[in-house]
Amino acid sequence: MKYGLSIITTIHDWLYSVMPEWLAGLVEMILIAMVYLGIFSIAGLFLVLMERRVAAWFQLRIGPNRVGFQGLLQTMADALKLLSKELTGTEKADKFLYNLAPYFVIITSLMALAVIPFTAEFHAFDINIGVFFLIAISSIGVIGILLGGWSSNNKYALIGAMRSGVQTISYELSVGLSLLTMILLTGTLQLSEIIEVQKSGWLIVQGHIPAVIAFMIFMIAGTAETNRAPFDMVEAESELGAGFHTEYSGMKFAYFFLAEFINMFIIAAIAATVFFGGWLSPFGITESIPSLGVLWFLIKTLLLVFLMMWFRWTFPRLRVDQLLTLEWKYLLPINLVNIVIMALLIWGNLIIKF
Amino acid sequence: MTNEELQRKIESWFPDPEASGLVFSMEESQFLNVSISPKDLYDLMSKLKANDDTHFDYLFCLSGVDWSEELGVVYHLESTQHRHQLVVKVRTPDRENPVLATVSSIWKTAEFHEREVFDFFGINFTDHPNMKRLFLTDEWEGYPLRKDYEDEINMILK
Amino acid sequence: METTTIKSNFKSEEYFINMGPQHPATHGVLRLVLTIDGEIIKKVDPDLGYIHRSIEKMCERDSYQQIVHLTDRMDYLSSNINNEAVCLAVENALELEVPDRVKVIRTIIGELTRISSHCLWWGVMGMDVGALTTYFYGFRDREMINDIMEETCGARLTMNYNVPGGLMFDIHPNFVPRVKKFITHFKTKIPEFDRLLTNNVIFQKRTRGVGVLSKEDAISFGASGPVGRASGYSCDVRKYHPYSALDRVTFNEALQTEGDTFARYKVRIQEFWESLSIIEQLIDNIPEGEHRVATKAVIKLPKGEYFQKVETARGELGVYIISTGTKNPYRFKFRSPGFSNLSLLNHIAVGGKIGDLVATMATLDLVIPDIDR
Amino acid sequence: MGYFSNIYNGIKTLLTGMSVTGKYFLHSRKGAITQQYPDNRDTLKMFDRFRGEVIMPHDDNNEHRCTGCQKCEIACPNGTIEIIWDRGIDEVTGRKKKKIDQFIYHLSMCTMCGLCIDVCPTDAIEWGQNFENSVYDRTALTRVLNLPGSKLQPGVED
Repeated sequence: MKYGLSIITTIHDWLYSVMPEWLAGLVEMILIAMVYLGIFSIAGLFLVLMERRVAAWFQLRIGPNRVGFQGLLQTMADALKLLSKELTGTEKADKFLYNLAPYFVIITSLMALAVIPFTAEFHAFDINIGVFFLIAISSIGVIGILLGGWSSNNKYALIGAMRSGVQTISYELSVGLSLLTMILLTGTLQLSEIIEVQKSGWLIVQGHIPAVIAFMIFMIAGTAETNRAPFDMVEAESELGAGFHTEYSGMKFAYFFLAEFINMFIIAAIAATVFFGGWLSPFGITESIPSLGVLWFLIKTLLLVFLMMWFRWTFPRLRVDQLLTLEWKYLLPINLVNIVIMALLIWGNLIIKF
Repeated sequence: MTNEELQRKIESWFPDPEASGLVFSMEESQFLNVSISPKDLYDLMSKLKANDDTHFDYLFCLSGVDWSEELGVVYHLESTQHRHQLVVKVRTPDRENPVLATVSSIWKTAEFHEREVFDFFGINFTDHPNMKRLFLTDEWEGYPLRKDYEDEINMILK
Repeated sequence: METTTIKSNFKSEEYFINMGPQHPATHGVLRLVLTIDGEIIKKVDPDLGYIHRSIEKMCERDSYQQIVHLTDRMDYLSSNINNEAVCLAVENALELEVPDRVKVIRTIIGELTRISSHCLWWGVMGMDVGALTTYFYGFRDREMINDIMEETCGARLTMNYNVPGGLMFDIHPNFVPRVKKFITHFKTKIPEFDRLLTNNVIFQKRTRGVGVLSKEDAISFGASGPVGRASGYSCDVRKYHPYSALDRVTFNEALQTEGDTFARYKVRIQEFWESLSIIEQLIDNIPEGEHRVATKAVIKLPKGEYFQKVETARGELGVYIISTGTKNPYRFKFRSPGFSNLSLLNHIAVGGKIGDLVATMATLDLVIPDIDR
Repeated sequence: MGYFSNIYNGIKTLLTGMSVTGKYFLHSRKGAITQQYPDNRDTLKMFDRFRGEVIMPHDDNNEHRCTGCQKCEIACPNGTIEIIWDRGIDEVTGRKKKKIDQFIYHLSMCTMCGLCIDVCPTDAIEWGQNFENSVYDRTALTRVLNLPGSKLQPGVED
C-alpha cells in the first residue's frame, strides 16, 4: 500500500500546485468518485459471477464456464449485451420517475461504499457518524424501488414496490438496533475507531452472547434489506414475474441488478467491519504488513456474502405477512432485550478483552 | 346395491315411467344405464344424490354426445360410500337450441364439465351460474365436437 | 396457522390481475383472471384453451392404435399411464387377455412414471415457494427414470410404449438392474428431500392451513388423486378398481386428513414410498412370456360403450369410448384429473394471498395439456 | 416457552436444510449432472432404441428391404410418410411388380410414435439415433429415404 499511497500523495500535491484550492478539492473528489465507480461496477459484476457459480455448485451444475478462463468474463459479456439492448418501457409510464428510479438505487448503494474502511488508508470518507450514515443511506434505496414500481404502470410492479416499502421500513429497525447493540461496546460511530477498538479482540468475541445474537439478527435483517431470498418478496418470480423491475430493460435493468449485488456487498462489509474486525487480521498475525488488510477485509466480506448466497439457494420464500411477523414478533423484541443485556454486560464489565 | 336393486329403487321414484322416458339397459355397457327425459333429469339426479341407499355423491364423468339426430349428455356416477356405479343418459332432439337442466348445484364438478359441453356441443344448461365458453373464444362460431361441424382450415380429415 | 381478519376502515378497490398465460407459476399456458383486494384474492377465474388441440375430435378420426400416441400429449408427465388406460379400454372391449408379463411390466413402468412425475412436481413445488435448488435435485432423480425409459421405450417423455394387446417391444435387458439401482439410490434421497424442504420451518409456515379443502367438497368437486386423498377422501383407483398387476401387490393408500397444501405435499411424498414398494414387489418376479398378443391390423370394437379408469400421477383418468362397430370410435371422451382439480381452485384459493395461491396451485399439480386436451 | 422453542426449532430446521445444500456444494465437482453438449459429442452415445428419426438402411449393394406395401403410410397418424410407387418389370420373373420410386419422410410432422416401424412386415425402416435435426429451412426436413438408384433386396418378398 506504500507504493499506492505515494501515488495518491503525488497526485494530491500536483493538483494543489497547479490550480486554486477549491478547484483542486473538487477535482480530487471527482477523481475519487470515478475510481470508486470503476472499481465497484467491475466488482459488482464479479459478485454476480460468484453468485452464479455458487448457485451452480449448490444445484449440481457447473455454472458459466465458457467466456474467458472458467467463465471469468461471462458477466462482462452480459453487461455488454445489456448495454446494447433497447430500452423498452410502457406507454403510460410516468416517464420522468420511471427513468429516475434506477439511478436512485445505484447511486445510494455507491454512496454507502464511501464510508467503508477497506484498510486504514483505503477509506474515502472517514466521517464521525459512519454507522449512522450507512443506515441513513441504505434506506434511500427503497425510494428508487418504490418509484420504479409505481411509475412503470404495471400491477405486478406496483405490488412488488409496495411489498418492498413494507419490508424495508420494517427491517430498517432491526438493522439499526443490532448495530446499536455493538455501538454500546465501541462508544463511537466512526468506523475507523470501531476497528481501532477491535485491536483488543473482535467485537463478536468481546460481546460474546449478545454480540452473536446481534450478528444473527443483523444478517437476517440485512438479507431482508437487500431484498434477497428468502425475503425476495419484491421480485418473487413465481408470484410477480419480476416484481418492481418487470418493465425495465437494458442498462436500467442492469442498474437494479448491480445495485442488488453491491448492496449485498455493503451489508457483508458492515458486518465484517462491525463484528469481525474489518481489515484486522485474526490474532494480529499480519499486523506488520498493513497492506494485507484489504485481503483480510475481502476474505471476511466474501465469506459473509457466501453465507447470504447459501441462504438464498436453500430457503423457500416467506409470505408477506410472515415477513412482518418475523420482524415485529421475533426480531424486534429480541433485539430490544439484547440491547439491555449488552448494556448490563458492559456495566458489569463482563466483556472479553485480550 | 346391485344393479337390479338400483333399478327397482329408481323405478319406485317414477310412478309413470312412460311419461318420464325411463329406460333401463345393461346391454353394450359395463354399467347400468338409465335414460331419462330432460324434464325429469334434475329430479332424478337430486334423488340419486340425496337418497341414502343410492348416495351417488361422485360424478366422475360428464360427457356430451352427438347422436346425429339428437344431442345428449352422459353422466357417470359413483357412490363413494357403497361403491356402486350408474350411468344416466339424457337426450334432446332440439339441435338448434338444446336446453337441459344443470346439475352443478348437486355436484360442483359439473360446473366446469357443463361449460365444456356447452363449448363443444352447444347444449345450454339452465340455471348454470356461469354459462360461457370455457376453451374457445367468445366469438367462435359453431360447436366443434358436433358431427356436422365443418372447418376447412383447421380440420384435417383422412 | 392463525387466520387474521382485518376490519378495514380504508376504502379499497378491487382490481384485476392477469396471471398467465405466460407466468412462471402457472406451469404452462393457463390464464387465471384474479380479482384482488390488495394482496387478498377475492376470485379466481381460470381461462383455458390456450393449447387445446381437440384430441377428442382427432380420436374420432384415428384408428385405435393411433389414438394411443395422442394420449402421450395429454398429461405428458404420466404418459405411460395414459397409454395404458386406452389400451386397457380397447383390450376389455375386445375381451383380450394380455399375458402376465405385460401386466407386470405395465404396472412397474406406471409406478416409475408416477415417481418421475412426482419428482418433477417436488422440484417445481420448491421452486414455486422460492427454494430454487429443489428443482435440480428433483430433476436429478427424474433423469435416472428418464434414462431407464429411454433405454427400454426409446423416448423420454412421449413413449407410446403400450399398444392394444401388450407392449410395443420387450423390456431392455438392462431394465431390471437399472430399476434396482434406482430404488436403492432413491431411497437415500427421499429423506434428503424431507431434510431440505419438508421440515423447513418457512416451508411449513407457507403451506400449513393454506388452501383447505374439506372431504365433502373434495368429492363434490370430483377431486381425485393426491388432491382428494389429502382431504381424507379415499379415492385411489388402484385400490377400488385395480387394473393390470395391481391386484397382486400390497400397498397402503396415502391418506391425510387436513386437506391443506401441506397435506397434499405429504401425500405425494408418501406416494414415493408406496410406488417404490410396488416396484420392489414386482421387479424380481417379472413372469416369462410373450410381450404382446397379436391383434388384427384393423381393430374394430364391438358396438357398445366402454369405460376404463386408471390412476395417473394426478388422479383418476377416465377413458369413455362409444363404438358403433367401425374402426374409428364414435365418441372418445377423456375424463382428465387436472380438469376437475382445477375447478376447485377458486373454492380453496379465495381469501388467501398471492403467495398462497401459488403454493396451492403447485400442490394441485396441474398439467395444462391435460386440462386442455 | 412456546415462543423460544419455536425459534430453536425454526433455526434447527433451517440449519438442516443448509447442511443438505452445503454437502452438495462441497461435492460439486463430483456431483455435477451437467452434460456439456456439444463438447461431449464424441462420447455421447444414444441408446439403441432411441427414436431420433426414421431411416431406411441400405446394404453394400445399395439395396433396401422396402416392398412398397404402404402399411406404414396407413399406420402413420400424421401423414408423415408418403410412398410414391411405380410398377416395374421384375428381372427374374419378367412379371409386372410394385416397387417404390420414392419413400418420402416428413420429419417435421413426425411424432416419433413408432407405429410405422412396428407395422413394417419386412423391417425395411428402423429408428436412427441422430437427434441433431435443426436446419435453417423447413424443407430440409422432408427426406427421401431410399437412396438414388437403390433396389429391393432379393428374397425379401418371399
